[in-house]
Amino acid sequence: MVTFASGVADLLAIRELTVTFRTGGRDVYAVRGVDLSVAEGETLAVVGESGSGKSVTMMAALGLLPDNAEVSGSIRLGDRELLAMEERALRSVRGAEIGVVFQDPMSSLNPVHTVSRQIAEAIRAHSDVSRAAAHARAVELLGEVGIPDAKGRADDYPHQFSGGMRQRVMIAMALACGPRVLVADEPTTALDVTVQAQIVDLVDRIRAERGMSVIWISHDLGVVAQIADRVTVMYAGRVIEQGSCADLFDAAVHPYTARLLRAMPRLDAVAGAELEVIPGSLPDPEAQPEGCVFAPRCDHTLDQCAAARPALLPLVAGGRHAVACHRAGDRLTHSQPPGLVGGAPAHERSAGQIVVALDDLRVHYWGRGSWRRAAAPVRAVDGVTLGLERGRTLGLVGESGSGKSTLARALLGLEKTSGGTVAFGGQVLHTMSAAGLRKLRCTAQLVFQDPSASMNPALRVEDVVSEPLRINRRGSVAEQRARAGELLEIVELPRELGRRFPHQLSGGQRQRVAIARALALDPQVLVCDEPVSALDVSVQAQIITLLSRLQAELGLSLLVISHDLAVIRTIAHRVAVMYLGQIVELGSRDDVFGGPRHPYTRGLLDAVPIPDPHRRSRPVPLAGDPPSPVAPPPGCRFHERCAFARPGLCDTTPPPLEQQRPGHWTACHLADEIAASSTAPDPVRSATG
Amino acid sequence: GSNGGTEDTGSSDAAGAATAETLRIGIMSEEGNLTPHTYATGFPGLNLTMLSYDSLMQADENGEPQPWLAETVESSPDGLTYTLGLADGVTWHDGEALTAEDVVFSVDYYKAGPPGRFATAMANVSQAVAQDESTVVLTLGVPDPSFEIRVLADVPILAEHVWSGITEPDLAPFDETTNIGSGPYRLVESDPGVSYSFEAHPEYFRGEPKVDELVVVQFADEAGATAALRSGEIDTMMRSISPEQIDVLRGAGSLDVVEAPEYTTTLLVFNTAVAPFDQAEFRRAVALAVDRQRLVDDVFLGAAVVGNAGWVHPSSQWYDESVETVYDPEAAARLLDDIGLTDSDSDGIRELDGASLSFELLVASNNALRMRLAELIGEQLGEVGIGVEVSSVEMQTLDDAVWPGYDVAQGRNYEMSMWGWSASSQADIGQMASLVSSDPAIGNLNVTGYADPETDALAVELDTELDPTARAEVADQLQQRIAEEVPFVSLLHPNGAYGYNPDVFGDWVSITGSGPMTKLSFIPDDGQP
Amino acid sequence: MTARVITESAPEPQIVLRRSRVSGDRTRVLGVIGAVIVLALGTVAVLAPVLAPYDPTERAGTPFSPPSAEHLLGTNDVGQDLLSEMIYGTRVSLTVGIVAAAAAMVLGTVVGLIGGYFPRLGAVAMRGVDVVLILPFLPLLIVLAAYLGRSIVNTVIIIAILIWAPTARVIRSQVLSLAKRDYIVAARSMGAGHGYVIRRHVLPKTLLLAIGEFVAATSGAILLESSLSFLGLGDPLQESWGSTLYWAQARGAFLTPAWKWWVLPPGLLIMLSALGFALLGYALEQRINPRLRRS
Amino acid sequence: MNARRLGLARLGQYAIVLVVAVTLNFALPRLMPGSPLALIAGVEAGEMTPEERAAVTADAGLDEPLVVQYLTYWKSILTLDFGYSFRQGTPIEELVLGRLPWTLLLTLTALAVSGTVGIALGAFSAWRRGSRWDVGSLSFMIALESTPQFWLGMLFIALFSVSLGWLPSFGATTAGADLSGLAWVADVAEHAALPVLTLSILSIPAVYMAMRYSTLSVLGEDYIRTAQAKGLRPRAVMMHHVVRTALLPVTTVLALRLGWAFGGTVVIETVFSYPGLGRLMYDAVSARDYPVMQGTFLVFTIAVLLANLLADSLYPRLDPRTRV
Ligand SMILES: Nc1ncnc2c1ncn2[C@@H]1O[C@H](COP(=O)(O)OP(=O)(O)OP(=O)(O)O)[C@@H](O)[C@H]1O
Ligand SMILES: Nc1ncnc2c1ncn2[C@@H]1O[C@H](COP(=O)(O)OP(=O)(O)OP(=O)(O)O)[C@@H](O)[C@H]1O
Ligand SMILES: [Mg+2]
Ligand SMILES: [Mg+2]
Repeated sequence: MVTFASGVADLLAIRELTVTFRTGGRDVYAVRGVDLSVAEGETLAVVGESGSGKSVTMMAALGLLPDNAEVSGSIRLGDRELLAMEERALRSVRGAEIGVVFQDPMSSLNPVHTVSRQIAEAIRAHSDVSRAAAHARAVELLGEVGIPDAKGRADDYPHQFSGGMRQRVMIAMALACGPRVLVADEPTTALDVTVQAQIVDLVDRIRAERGMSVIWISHDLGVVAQIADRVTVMYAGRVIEQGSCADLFDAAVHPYTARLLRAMPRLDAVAGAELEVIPGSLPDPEAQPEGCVFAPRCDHTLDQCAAARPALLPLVAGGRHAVACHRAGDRLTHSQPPGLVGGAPAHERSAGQIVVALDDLRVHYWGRGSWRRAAAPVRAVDGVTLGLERGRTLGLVGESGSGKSTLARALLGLEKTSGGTVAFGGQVLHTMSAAGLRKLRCTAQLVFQDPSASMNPALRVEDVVSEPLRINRRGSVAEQRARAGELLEIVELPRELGRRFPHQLSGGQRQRVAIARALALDPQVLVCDEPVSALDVSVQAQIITLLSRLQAELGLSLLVISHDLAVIRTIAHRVAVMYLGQIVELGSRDDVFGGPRHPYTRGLLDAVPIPDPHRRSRPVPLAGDPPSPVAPPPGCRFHERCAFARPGLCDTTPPPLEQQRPGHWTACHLADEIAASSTAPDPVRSATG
Repeated sequence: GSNGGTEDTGSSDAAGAATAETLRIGIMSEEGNLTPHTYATGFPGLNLTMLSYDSLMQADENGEPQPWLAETVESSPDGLTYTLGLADGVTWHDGEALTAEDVVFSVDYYKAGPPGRFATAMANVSQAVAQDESTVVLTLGVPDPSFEIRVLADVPILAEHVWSGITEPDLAPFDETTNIGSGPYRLVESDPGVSYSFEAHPEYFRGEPKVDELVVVQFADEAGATAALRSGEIDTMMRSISPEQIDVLRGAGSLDVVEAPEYTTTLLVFNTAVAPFDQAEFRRAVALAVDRQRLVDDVFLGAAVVGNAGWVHPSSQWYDESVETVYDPEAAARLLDDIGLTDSDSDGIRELDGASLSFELLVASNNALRMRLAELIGEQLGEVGIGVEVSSVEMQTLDDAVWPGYDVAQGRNYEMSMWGWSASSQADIGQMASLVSSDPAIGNLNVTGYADPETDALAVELDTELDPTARAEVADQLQQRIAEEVPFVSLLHPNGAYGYNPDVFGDWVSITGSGPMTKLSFIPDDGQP
Repeated sequence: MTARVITESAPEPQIVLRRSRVSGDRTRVLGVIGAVIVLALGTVAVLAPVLAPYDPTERAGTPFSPPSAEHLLGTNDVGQDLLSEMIYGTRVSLTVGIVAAAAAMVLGTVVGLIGGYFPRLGAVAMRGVDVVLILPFLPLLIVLAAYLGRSIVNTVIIIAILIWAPTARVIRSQVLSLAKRDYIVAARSMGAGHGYVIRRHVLPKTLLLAIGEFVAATSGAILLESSLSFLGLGDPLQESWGSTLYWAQARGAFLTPAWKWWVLPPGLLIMLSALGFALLGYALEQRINPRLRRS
Repeated sequence: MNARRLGLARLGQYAIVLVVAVTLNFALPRLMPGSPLALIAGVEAGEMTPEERAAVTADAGLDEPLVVQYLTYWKSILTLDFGYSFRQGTPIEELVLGRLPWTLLLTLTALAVSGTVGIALGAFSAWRRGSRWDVGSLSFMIALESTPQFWLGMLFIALFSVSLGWLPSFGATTAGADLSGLAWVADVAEHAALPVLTLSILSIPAVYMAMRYSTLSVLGEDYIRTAQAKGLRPRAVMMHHVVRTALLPVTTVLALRLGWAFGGTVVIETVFSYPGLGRLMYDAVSARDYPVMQGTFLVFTIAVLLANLLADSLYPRLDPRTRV
C-alpha cells in the first residue's frame, strides 16, 4: 500500500503501471512503470512531452484502453484495485467516481445529441432518477460551469457552442455524478489563451468547492504552475521527477525537467532571451532501453545511466520531492536563467525598409454554392494595412479565427483579395502577370503550422526539399539533390536524413525540413503560420532558435503567426495584434508587451499563465468569445468584450489605427485614459520596457 | 362445303379431359387489348382475339376454308362477286342478332379505318350490299383466287351497334361494349401485359364451348411459363415448347404434349443484290451444302419437318412432290469451282476477287434455336469453303437490317440472315408470289430482293388464276423455279408441340399447319367446320 | 501538505491483464482468400487449352448428356463439353471483367481527377455523371449494342460505359480533399502549375485509390457480363459463363435434372470470380483508405 | 436560410440534369434500330402499301421533324398527357400507374427488409470487428453481392415453385381468381414472396457494407470514448451513440438504393414474370413502343432524381450539425 508521510491516504494511487500495445508483431511500450498518486482535494499535474504516456496512464485507470493493450501494475481508488475489477464494476467507477475531460471539445461531444441529453445520460447511468430530473440537473450543471442562459441553451447541439463553451459542457458532464477525481487530459490545449484562462479558473473553482482531486495533464508548464499542488514529470513512459509545484519550478533536479523549464519561452523572461535547446528527441516507443530513458539526450551521463534504470527515489528520505536519476544526489548545477540574445537588439523603434506592404487588404469569403450573391460574407480580413521590414520579424497574434492565416495566404497571393493591395517592393500583386507571380513566389515562402501535413508522405525528404527547385526548373537533378543536402545542413539536419520519408522523422525534424524547403529558392520573405504550435516545448525551442539564426544569417524578413504570445515575444521585433480581421495594435515588441495600449492586447497578455507557482494572482481574463466575422459589431469591434467601452462612442464609431506613440499604433478611442487609470504595469513584464 | 362435325381423330394425337371449367393458358408476348384493331401479334394475339370473334368462313382441320358465319358461299365465274348466306340464330355476346347489316358495316368500317391487316384484306372489296336480313353480296375490284382463305376466313365481323360509335378503333379501350363479338368466348377481363379472362358464350351458334373459362397469363419468357406449367400453375401454353422439353414434359407424369406439324418456316435468306449471291449457281451451292436433316436432328431433336427446296410444306395440298431437296456438299463444291470461286491460298476458304469468301450471318439473339441453326449452318458452309461469321443481334435490329421499314422497296442491309415467316404464309398458297416477285406490289415479302422475269410472270399468274387445277399447276411450276433459282433456303418447319395438363383439358383439335391453339379446340365435336 | 514515500517492502498487488481479444484483424484473411481465388482463376484462364479436355466449340458428345467419365459436367444442347466450356469461359469472363473495369477506371479517374481538381469544371462533369447514373440502362445498352454490334470488345465498352460514373465520384471526392492538403497548397505557393501538382501530388495518390476501385469494379463487371449474356444482350455465341447460363435457360436446363451440372457450375464460377475480386478489393480498400486504416 | 438557398441551388442542378435526361430519353428510342411501325400497324406491316405505311407513321406523329416531336414530348410532360401506347392503345398514364404499385410493393418491401437486416448485421459486425463472426458475415455478404441476380431467382423458382410447390413462380396475383379482403392480401403476399426474397437478399450486402463501414468509423470517434468514460453500458453506447450516428450516412445509401432498386427490378420482374414497371419498360424497349419507353424512362429518371434529392435533403435533416 502506498502511503504518505503525513499519513493522508492517496485517493488514486498508480503503482508500477506498465502498458504495452501489441500491434501486429511490434510492441509499443507506452508506459514503462509509472508511479503516481493524488490525494483528496489535491491537484496533481502530469507534464511531459507528447507521447510520453500521460494519456495512456489515465486511460488505464479508467479501463478504457483498446483491446490490444497489455496492462500490469496496480491502480487503486481508495482501497479498491481498479485493474482487478470486472468491467461491470469498473463502469460504476467511470463517470461516477472518476470524471474525465478530454482534450478536444470539438470531437469529444456526440454531434447528434443535445448537450443536456449527453449530461443527463451520464447522470442516469449511475443513479436511478427520472428523465426529467436528470434533465433538470443537467441544466443546473450547465449553469454551474458558466454557460449563460443554461436553460435556454440546454437543448442545443454541441456544434452550436463555441470551443470554450463546449469544454465547459465537457466539464459539466464530468462533474455530473460528483466524482471524487477529475481527470483533465490537456483540456485547454485546443483553446485560445483567453478561453484557457477561463477554463483553468473554472476547474480550480469547482475543485475548491467540491473538495475534489484533480489530475491535470498538460504540456503547458504555465498552466501547471498556476494550478497544481504537485507535479509529476513523465518522460518516455516513466515518471522521472515529482514533487510539489514549488520544488519543481524552483529546484528541478532531473536534467530533463531543468532543461524543459529553460526551453520554454515565457512572458516574464527577458525579452529576446535565447531559449535553451534540448538536442535530440523522444526515444522510440518500440525500443526497450536498459537504463535511463533520458540518457541519450543527457549531458551528465555516467556509465550506469545506460546500464541501469534509475529508481524514482525521494531526494531526502521521507521527502516529497522524488527524482529518477542516478545523479540526483550530485546536485548538478544547471545553467543559469537565460541571458540576452546576441543578435537581436533589445529595443527598436527605427523603421526598416519595407519589403512587403499590405494596404487596406480585405479578404471576404462568400458562402459556397449560393446562387444569390446577396448573403453577407465572412470578413476574414477586413482592412489591414501593414508593412514587413527587411531582415526583421513581424509577429502576428490574435485569437483563433481572427484572420491571421487568411492574411498570410493573401500576402503570398494564395487567396483572392476582395479589396486593397499587397505590394512586394512596389509591385502590386494582383496586377502582376502569371510569370511575374511565379517569380515573386520565389521571393516569399510559407512554412505551415503542421509540418507533416505540408509534405507529401510519398516523397523522400530530399525530394520534398528540392521540390521548389524542380517546380521552377532550377538546375539539373543532381544539382537539385546537392542543394537539398546543403539545405538540410542549413537547418541542422544530417544529409542522410534526405533518404527517409517524412513519417520517419520526429515532429521537430519535420518542421526543419519544411523550413529547409521554404529556403530552397533563397526567399527574402518567410511567412510562418503557427510554425511551432504543433510541437513540444523542447522542440519548439529548437525551431525558434533556428528561425532566429537563419534570419541573422540570411537577412530574411519573417512574418510569424502564433497564438502563443510568449513565442512571439521571443522571436519578433515588431508585433501586430489582430482582432476580427483588423489590426488593433501594432508596435515594437517591447512597446506592445511592455506597455500594451489596447484593452484587447492587455486581455490577451493577462490570460497567459506565468510558469511561476509563486505568482498565482490571476487578473480576470477576457470574458466571452469573439463575435462572428460575418456580422462584426458596429463601432469598435471589441467593444462588446471591453470592460472600458464607453456607450455612444465605442459602439458607434470605429476607432482608426493611429500612431498614438512613436512607432506604436493603436486602434482605441480610450487608449490614453485606460493607460492612466489602470494599475501600474507588472514589474516583471516591464523589466525591459 | 360441309357443315357437319368431323371426328377428332388423325389430326391430333392428344388425349385428356374433354371439358373443363377453367383452363389456364400461358402466353409469352405482350398483347394489347384483344380487338381486331388493337391486338398486337399474329400468334397468339390474333388467335386469342378470334376466340371472341368469328369470320364468315373458318379454316377446318385441314386448313381449308369452310362455311361458318356464312352458311353458303357462292362466287360468280369471273370471281368478282361473292354471295354469302348467313347462318341462322347467330347472336352477339349481348344477345343482339348478327345480321347482314353487321357484315356490310364491318366491310365499310375496315375500309374506312386505319391501315392494318383487315383493311388491306378488304381493300379489294369494292362494294358490300345486304340483299336481305341474311344475305350479303360482296363485289371485288379484281378477281382473287385466295379470297376465301385470305379474307372470308380471316376477317372478324364486327357488331354494328358497338363499333359504329367508335371513331378511333385503334384506341378502343377495353370495356363492357368493345368486348362484344360473336365468337365462342367473351373477353371479360383484360389487363394487357398481365392477364386476360374469357368466359364461354353459352348461346354460341356452333354449340356451347367445351371449356367454361379461359384464363390467359402473360410470362416474360418461355422458361418462366414452362416452370409454371411444371409446377401446375398453368395448364398449357400458347408457345410451342422447345424440342428438348417434349420428352421432359411427357416424363413429368402429369403432363402431356400435343405435337403437330406447323407451317411456320425457318429460312436462310441472303441479299441477292450483292455478289456472289446474285448468281443462282452460288445460291444453289449454298442450298446444296446445307444438311437440313442434320439441322432437324441436332437442333430440333427430330421435332421438325425438313424444309423443301420448293418452299411448300409437305403436308400442304399444294406441295409438289416432284421437287427434290438434296444435300450434296460435293456437288456444291463443284458448283462453286465452276463459277470460279476457288480456294487459291488453301486456307479452307474460297476467294472472290482475291478477298476471302466470308459472310456475316445475322441471327436474332432472342431465338436460341435459330442461333444454334446458324452455328451449324456456319460449320456446314465452312466445309465447302464458304466462311460464315455468326452474329447475334437484337430482334428489332435484325428486322431493321433485313426488312427496313417493313418495305422491301427500301432495300436491305445484310449479307445472310436467319429468317422465318408465320404459318399463314403457307396456308395461303398465294403468299408464295409475295415472297419472290420483284414487283413490290406483289412481292411485298421479298426480303432477299430476288428478281427474275420468269418467276415474276409465274407470280402474277398465281395471284390471278381462278381455276383451282390451273392454279395448282402454276404453283408447281413456281415451286420448281424456286428450287432451281434458290431465292432463299427453306431450312425446316418446326413442329408445333404444346405441353398441357391432360387432367384439366386435353381434347385438342389441330388445324394442319396452324396447330391446336385455335378456337377449334374449344368448339364441341358437332360444331366443328 | 502530503508527501509520498515509496516503501520498498510494501507488498504490491501485481495484476496482469492480458488483452482480451486477438487484435490481429482477421479480415486480412479475406484479402488472401481473394488473391488465391483470382490467381487460381487466372491460371485456369491461361492454361485453358491444357486443362480443357475438349475444344469447347467441338461437338464432342451426345447433346444433353449427363455427367460421365468422358464428360465430367455432361454436355450442352449441341453436345459440347460443359467442363471445357467452363474452363474456356474463365478466359472470357476474366478478360471482359478486367478490361472493362480497367477502361471504366481510366475514364472515371480522368473525369474524377479533372472534376475534383477544377471545382467549376467539376460541377459540370458531375452533372454529366448524374445523367449517366440516372439513364435507363437497358435501352442504352441496346442502342450501344446496335451501333457497335455484338462482340466481346463491345461488351467491354458497354460495361465500361455503365460503370465508370461511380468511380468518377469516388475519385473526385478524394481529389477534392487532396486539393485542400497543405502540401498541395505548399506546392502552389512555390509556383507549381496545375500540371505539376496533378502529376506529382494528386495522381499518385489517386491511382492507388483507382486501383482499389478497379479491383472492386472487376467484380461488378464480371457480374454485368453474365447478366448481359444471360439477357441475350451480350454475345451468346461467345463462350462465357453468362452465355452458358443463357443456353441453359434457353434449353430449359433450370427445370430438368441438368441444372446440377449445367446451371450450378457457371453460376458458382461467376460468383467465385466476382467474390475473388470483391475480397481483393475489400482488402485493398482497407489498406488504401486512410479513414479505415486508423487504429 | 443559407441551407434553403443551397437547397434551391441543388434543385437548379437537378433541373438541369432532368432536362438532359429527358432529352436523352427522347433520343434513345429514336436512336435504336428498328421501327415501331409493326406495332402501330399490327404485324402485317409488310403487306401494307407505302401510302398506308406513311399514313400510319403520320398518325403516330412520327413523320414530324424531330424538333417538333421533341417539343411535343416536352408538352406532354408538362401537361402530364403522355399519349397512347403504340401497342396497346392505352394511355401511358394508365399503364404506368397500373404497374407502379407492383414495383413499389417489391422495392419498398425489399428495401425495408434489406435495410433492417443489413443495418442490424452491419452494426453488429462492426461492433465485433475482427472476430470470427465479423469475418464470417463479411465474407458471406461479399459472396452474396457477387451472386448473379437472375441465377438466384431461377434457382428459387426451381426450388420453391417447381420442386417444392410452396410458392407461386410468376405474376402478382392469381389471374382470374376473384379474391378480396384478406384472401387477396395473402395472394399478393404469396406472389411477392420470391421476388422480394431475391431482391432483399441481394440488396442486403450493400446496406450491410455501408453500415459496417460507417459504424467502424464512428467507433473510432472521440465521443465514443467520452460515452464510455461516462460509465455507460456497452449496449447504451452502441445504441445511443454508435448506431444512432452511424445510421446517418446509411440513410443516404438507403435513399439512393431506393432509386436504384426502382430501375433494378427489370431482371427480377422478368425472371418472376412480375407485372411491374421494369418489365413494362423491357417489353416496350423490345417492341420499340416509343411512348411507353419515354413514359417509363421518365418515371425511372424521376425516381432516381427524387432518390438523390431525398438523400441530399435527408442527411442534413437527420444530422443536427447541418441543420440550421
Ligand atoms: N492504441 C494504441 N496502439 C499503439 N500505440 C499507442 C496506442 N495509444 C497510444 N499509443 C502510444 O503510446 C505512447 C504514449 O501515448 P500517450 O497518448 O499516452 O501520450 P501522451 O503523453 O498523452 O501524449 P500527448 O501529449 O501527445 O497526448 C505513444 O508512443 C503512442 O504512440
Ligand atoms: N475558405 C473559407 N471560407 C469561408 N470562411 C473561411 C475560409 N477560411 C477561413 N474562413 C473564416 O475566416 C475567419 C478567419 O480565419 P483564419 O483561418 O484566417 O483565422 P486564424 O486567425 O488563422 O485562426 P486560427 O488561429 O484558428 O488558425 C474565420 O472565421 C474562418 O472561419
Ligand atoms: Mg495525450
Ligand atoms: Mg490559422
